Amino acid sequence: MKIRYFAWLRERTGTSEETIALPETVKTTGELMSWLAARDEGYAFAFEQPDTIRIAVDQEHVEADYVLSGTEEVAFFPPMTGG
Amino acid sequence: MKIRYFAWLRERTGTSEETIALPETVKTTGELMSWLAARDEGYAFAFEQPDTIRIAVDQEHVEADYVLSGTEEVAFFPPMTGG
Amino acid sequence: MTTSSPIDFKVRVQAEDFEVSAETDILTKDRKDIGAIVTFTGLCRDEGGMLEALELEHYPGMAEAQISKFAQQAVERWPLSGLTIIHRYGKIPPGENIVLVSATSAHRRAAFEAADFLMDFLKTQAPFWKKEHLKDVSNGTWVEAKALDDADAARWTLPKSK
Amino acid sequence: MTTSSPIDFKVRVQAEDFEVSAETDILTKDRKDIGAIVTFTGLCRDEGGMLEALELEHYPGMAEAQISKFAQQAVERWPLSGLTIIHRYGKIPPGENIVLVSATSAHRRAAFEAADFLMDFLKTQAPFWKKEHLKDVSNGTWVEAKALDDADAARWTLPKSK
Repeated sequence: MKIRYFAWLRERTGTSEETIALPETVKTTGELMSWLAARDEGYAFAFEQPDTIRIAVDQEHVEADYVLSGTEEVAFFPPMTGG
Repeated sequence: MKIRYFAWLRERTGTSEETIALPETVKTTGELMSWLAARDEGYAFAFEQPDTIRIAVDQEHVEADYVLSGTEEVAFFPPMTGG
Repeated sequence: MTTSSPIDFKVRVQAEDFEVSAETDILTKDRKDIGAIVTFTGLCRDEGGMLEALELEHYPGMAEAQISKFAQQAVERWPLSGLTIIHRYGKIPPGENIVLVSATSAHRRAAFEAADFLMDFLKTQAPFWKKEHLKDVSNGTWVEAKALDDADAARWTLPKSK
Repeated sequence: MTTSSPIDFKVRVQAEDFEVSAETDILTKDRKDIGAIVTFTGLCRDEGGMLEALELEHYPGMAEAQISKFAQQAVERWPLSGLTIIHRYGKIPPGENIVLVSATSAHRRAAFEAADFLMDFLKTQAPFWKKEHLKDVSNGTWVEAKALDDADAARWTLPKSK
């Protein structure tokens, strides 16, 4: 599964994208955030306030209770500031 | 006092502007409309529905109860359709 | 709720056509504090191919004065950086410009609301009258005022939360 | 409440600048049924001379998809004749264009509301992130999302009388 990070999530994790093998224990996007946060200090900093993080699964906005199934790409990013 | 007519008021009266001597009996813009309507068929047609007619005194919108005093110019016209 | 004094605006009532980009270029020239430009352009529609031309009659002097009055209200009500209003009169064929309102501001909501407000008031309070000349009819017909336009204008007299 | 099927729209996400008048010319070319053009242009402000440039990061693919989703909602909700949305990414210096929404319609209210709606959703729902690079600071700062922008977007989910 491809994971993408944007804006300060990209900067804090030091990663713009990576491919991971999803552990069996991780069912939802919220659980994925907790699992990623446990990796190292940078990831912990990136996900320190999971409530503020926006999530997209296969380029559609989803919530933290979204169940990952057949997902190709998950993206994490701050609230958007376009326009 | 100068009187101006616009749009179909101009067409019905056959006049775009004229100068009148205001009779002493005419105090308000509403009374002026009645007095003008009594002139001839064209004026009667122009003022047949005085409630729909908009009035400007010295280029400011006023109502039919406006008291004419020191007025230089009165204009009568239909509801505006600019923009 | 801006503390700076309202800006100058430009009002023109003219027979000639105008160039929208030239007008917005003037508003933005040498400025880097503008975050939003909202431009409204009103055009003459051909009414399904029936219309030969629209004839716009106006009350010279009062037209400029009324538009300026609403422009003044707009610059007092919203924190605008610039405002240009142009209204044409005379015979206008389908596809040509009739009216322009261009508002600039640091913020988008001010620019949107000011342009929207001004168009509502130009429609209902500025002394212009449209006559439709149809292709197959010898006499023109005066366009009737719409109750919907009055309702649009009335929106702006409601108390605002902002 | 239009019975005609919604029109096509144009969405572009690009690094290059755009020309507003060229885009509106495309929307009006060879048409005489357009009564209103509302154009919103969002520009990079210099923040009182402090800003060196704004850096816009975006999510390629999702940015186009999200903008197209809102464009589709707009053409279904309002009777538009044409709609063009352009959003830039990359480093943008003060005074340059960031975003364009241009909506045409037979009637002014549809064009105003569609452009206003789209800007509110571009601000809050399209995957773009702004980083401010100030002149006297080595590191840029991410612009924080504003609650006011969310409130603006929420206006469009209220039941509408029209």
